[in-house]
Amino acid sequence: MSNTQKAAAPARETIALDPRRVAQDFPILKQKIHNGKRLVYLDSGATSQKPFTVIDAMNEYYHVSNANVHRGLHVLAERATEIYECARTRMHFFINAYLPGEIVWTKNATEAMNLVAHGYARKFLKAGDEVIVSRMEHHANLVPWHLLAKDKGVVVKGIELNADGTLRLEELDAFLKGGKVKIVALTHVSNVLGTINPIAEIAKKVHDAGAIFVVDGCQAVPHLPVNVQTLGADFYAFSAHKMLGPTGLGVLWGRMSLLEKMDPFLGGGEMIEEVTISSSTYKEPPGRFEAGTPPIAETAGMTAAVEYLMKTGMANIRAHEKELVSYTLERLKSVKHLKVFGPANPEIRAGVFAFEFEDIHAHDVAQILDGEGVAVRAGHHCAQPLHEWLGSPSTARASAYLYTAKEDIDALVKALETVRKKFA
Amino acid sequence: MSNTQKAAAPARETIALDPRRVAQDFPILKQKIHNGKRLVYLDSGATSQKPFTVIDAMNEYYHVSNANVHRGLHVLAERATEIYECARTRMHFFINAYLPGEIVWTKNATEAMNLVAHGYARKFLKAGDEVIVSRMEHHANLVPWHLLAKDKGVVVKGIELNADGTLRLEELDAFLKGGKVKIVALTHVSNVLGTINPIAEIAKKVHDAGAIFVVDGCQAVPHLPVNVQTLGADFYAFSAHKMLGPTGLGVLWGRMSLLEKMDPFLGGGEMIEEVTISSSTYKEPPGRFEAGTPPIAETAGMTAAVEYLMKTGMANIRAHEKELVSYTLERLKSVKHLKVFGPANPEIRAGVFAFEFEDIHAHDVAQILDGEGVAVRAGHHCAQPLHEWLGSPSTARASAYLYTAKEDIDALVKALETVRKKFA
Amino acid sequence: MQDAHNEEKNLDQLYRDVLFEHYRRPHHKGELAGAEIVTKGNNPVCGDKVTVYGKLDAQGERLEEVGFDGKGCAICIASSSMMTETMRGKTLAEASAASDKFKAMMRNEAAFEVPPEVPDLEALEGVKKFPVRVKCATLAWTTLKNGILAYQAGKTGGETVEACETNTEKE
Amino acid sequence: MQDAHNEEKNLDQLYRDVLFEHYRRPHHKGELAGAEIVTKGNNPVCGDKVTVYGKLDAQGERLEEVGFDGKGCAICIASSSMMTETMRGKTLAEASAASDKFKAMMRNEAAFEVPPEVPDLEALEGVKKFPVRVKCATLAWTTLKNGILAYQAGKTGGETVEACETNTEKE
Ligand SMILES: Cc1ncc(COP(=O)(O)O)c(C=O)c1O
Ligand SMILES: Cc1ncc(COP(=O)(O)O)c(C=O)c1O
Ligand code: FES
Ligand code: FES
Repeated sequence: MSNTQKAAAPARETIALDPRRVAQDFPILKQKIHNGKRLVYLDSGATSQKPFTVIDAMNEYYHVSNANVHRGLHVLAERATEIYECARTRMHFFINAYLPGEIVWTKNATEAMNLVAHGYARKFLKAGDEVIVSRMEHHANLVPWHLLAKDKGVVVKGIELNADGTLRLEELDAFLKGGKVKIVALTHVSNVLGTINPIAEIAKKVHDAGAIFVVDGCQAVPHLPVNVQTLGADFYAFSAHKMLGPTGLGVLWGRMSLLEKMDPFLGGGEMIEEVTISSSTYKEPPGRFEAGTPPIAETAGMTAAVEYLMKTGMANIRAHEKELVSYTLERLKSVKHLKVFGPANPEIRAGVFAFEFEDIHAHDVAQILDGEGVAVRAGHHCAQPLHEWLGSPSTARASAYLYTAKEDIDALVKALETVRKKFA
Repeated sequence: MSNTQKAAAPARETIALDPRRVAQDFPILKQKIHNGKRLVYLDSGATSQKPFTVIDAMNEYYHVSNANVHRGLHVLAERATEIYECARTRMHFFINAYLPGEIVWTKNATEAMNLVAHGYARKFLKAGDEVIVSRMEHHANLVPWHLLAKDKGVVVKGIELNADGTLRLEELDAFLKGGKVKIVALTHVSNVLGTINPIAEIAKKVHDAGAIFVVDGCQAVPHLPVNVQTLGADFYAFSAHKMLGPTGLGVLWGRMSLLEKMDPFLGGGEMIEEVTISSSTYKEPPGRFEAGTPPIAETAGMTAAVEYLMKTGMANIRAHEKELVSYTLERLKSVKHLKVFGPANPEIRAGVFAFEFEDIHAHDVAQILDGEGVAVRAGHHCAQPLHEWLGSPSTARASAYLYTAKEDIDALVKALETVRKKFA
Repeated sequence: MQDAHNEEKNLDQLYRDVLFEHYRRPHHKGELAGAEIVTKGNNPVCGDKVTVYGKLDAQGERLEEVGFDGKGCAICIASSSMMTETMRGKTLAEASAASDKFKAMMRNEAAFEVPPEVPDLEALEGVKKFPVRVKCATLAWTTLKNGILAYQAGKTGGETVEACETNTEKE
Repeated sequence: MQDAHNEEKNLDQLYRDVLFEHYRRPHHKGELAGAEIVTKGNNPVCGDKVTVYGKLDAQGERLEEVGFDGKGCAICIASSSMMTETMRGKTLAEASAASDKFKAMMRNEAAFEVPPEVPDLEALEGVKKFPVRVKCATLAWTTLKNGILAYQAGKTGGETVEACETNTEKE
């Protein structure tokens, strides 16, 4: 079978997504909080809620199939191994990887990024080599490179932003011209500004300069159709918990040719070929990177999450969120003294809205919104360099997903008026 | 409050544990397999089954409380953070750690061991320094040291075994006398031989020699009362999934004074104090070691597991398993041509039984046992150096837990007779 | 259970009128020229920073003036303001003890007692029910204590110490 | 669903009488002196190792004798035995192709066809239903192929190549 034909679920753009119907599939969204208020969950950028099918799949795993994977001959071990490896196959179809073996299961996206920094960069980069990041990165795509810089003398440089919150790509060009860049590591979608970066275009630049392109896909895979073959990056990292899946599971996708060259990160069971008392040899990928008992029940949940997303259609989800971006930006304009960050063009923006009142602290805003039943997050959202640029140590952030309806945005706007009143 | 007073649940040795009643709490054990055969699960050494309360706690987490932890002000974030941090407090009581902050959540025991090797040993050991392991170690307590040896020139040496499968402690004495030993890393209980090592006694030797003592507690915490204060080791690692808890969660306990000196392992969100575009400073333990979104639902399950174990009483569990050791060793004697490994004395043996027929391969044995409904594991059990010593690349292993009854052992013995017949 | 727990606490207990008064018109806010104690404190949860100033009497024993500056949430600013009222006139030892006591009270490790000289402090009791906000309330208090320790260790003048509350539970 | 799936497969399909015959009295077992092809194969799942031997005709094109040695489970030993029967008399190219074909059959990537000259091979079809055991059956076959490749690359004589089946799925 040709790899390029393994498309994700057929795009059903014609069937509009009804978020209130979708929300029926998410038990947590049915609850009342604070004396009977409806829960308006606008914190999906931090973690998504889970549909029944995902929760039930993990339940069923523990009721019927629980065992350790690999090397087991009994019926439960076989079931568990099948669940674990089928989830890998499913995931490879979902992001259109070339091979199932290119999917490495990690504990979260952060471990996935560290795996690249440790297993690849630590091995192949030397003092003076450059790693390019950007002003809008999450700490998960900064700190691993800082650790590397400290240990190996690698130099970390950042691309700054245009006023609208997009990358200054001309700076990337200039860095690449310098000839020392070995790795470019950027986020696909900003978790604060919502900016969708032009990954395919950047991949071309990076490869023309002979460098490796690492993409943080945490805020992209849950919200956009992602096809790693057409995006053209070399590594792509994301977390299950932000895409309807469970906590405790992440993914590193990497080209097999690169994974094969990488050193293991964690040492232990299941990742070795042979061990004597004083030395070891390692398995091929992905086994080499999956030391110890992996998150097995979690992969059962992940499969159910991928099925839910494919059934709904990633194109539908993106269409819904794009519409929500237009609606939300428009509605937030009506709130006095509120500054909303990030691009105004819905084409290059995901459903993430960081905002601030000039004179009211983000934590006070979030606290009062919570009192009204509206859950948003306040803080630096693990993006301190970006907040330095925004000129504010913290912002409040509302973030949407497939179950977010216009009514939820209306509730946000109403609650923001309450904040203004309290602080008047 | 004085730390030494924080005892675990009161030992109720008087109330004998009835494994068949206990088994009622484990839904998976009620199923029939292979055309109506009762499932006889004798693979708890690989992973334990989970009681309803554990499965339900995770279910409830996703139905009611799911959110990302830390930095969240809304009601769900607060619930999730409380669940996550209370699990830490609960765990610190369970193993009698000095402080809740000494409990570092990892993805499994393997990551916990790697964290010590990477964060502590890589920082403080230099070429020529010695790390002492033993012939009976699991790969999780070998490969991290091999990786270190390769990178830093540290020397890994192994303690050999007496014929009965106990440690040759005189070899440890000799190594320590050499004056180069910086770390001793041993398992508390062997996952193949069942040997219970005298940890407190060894801790004294190690400390007298000025070295650090790392203990792999994977097969001990689920089965024995473990009190890290009286054991006296410096680091103690184990996994949730072997002690009624979920997959995807492990624990590193370490003395705060040592944790404070350690470098972070993974870089990312939640573990930093402050990040600029080119550098970062780190949080205090345990936050420093918990980068990214942690396994949150899993800690909800862990709390329920610890509650189940405390309610049952670790001393009762140990008493039950000790009785089972006597019974099983006696019963297995009746099977012709069967060799059973490990100590004969139940006082120093846990409920793990590796065995082999001289002329029948372990995988064939396990396969046929499975056909009879009896789930055992075959292979090297991630202990290749031990199997080299046993003279056999693989063994079959039956392992018991609190739900294992004498009837299960009888079923094993009966099925072993079937194996003999088939291969007659 | 969780809902009952949540019902008990109420935003009005957090955002009391007295608190808003201190937030809108904080006492002793702004740089305090000539202070012997000048210490920065950083709340890692939100990234907010305050600077705390202490001016000593001639003997170097008693805080004659206490001030603060910085940005923070309403709770932080109001609590900083009340801190300056509480600390003024105390000896260094008394001020250290008052900082410890306040922290213990906010963490529910000591009974909540309002000193008669600063009745407004009562307005902070509600913060106890919102664990994530406790650091907001304690920031300035911990920072002053760190400043005093630094001063006693001989680090006088413009020297600053980073006062970081961490998420490590101390028994 | 899972139970139905399990009921379909039956231990008797795995441990067929023919298989036991080959296990108890394997064909061409033991070191083959003077073999040009000598290759070790290692099954990482269980740690079992077999050595495969090939003796060539004068032209160095055809396998005149094929043998094996080593320890393994019943399936591994029986399959190794049948492998020697299958490969004897084949050219190196034919033997390589036969190895590939057997692997594809065992992995359900090709229809299961029994070569008329080795009818016993039919006894291995049942192994397909036990995925963990497939490597047991393919070990000797893959090892021979690796030996042929090494021989063709000029590594004649006692040279050995490690043939490791990995758990990476190849499309
Ligand atoms: C003694 C021992 N150490 C370490 C491990 C590794 O534990 P995990 O796979 O959960 O990381 C195990 C279990 O497989 C074990 O039995
Ligand atoms: C853009 C981005 N990168 C990385 C991460 C880290 O993901 P995790 O915490 O699941 O490792 C997040 C989420 O917090 C994110 O939004
Ligand atoms: S939110 Fe920063 S001090 Fe309160
Ligand atoms: S179990 Fe080792 S080859 Fe079959």
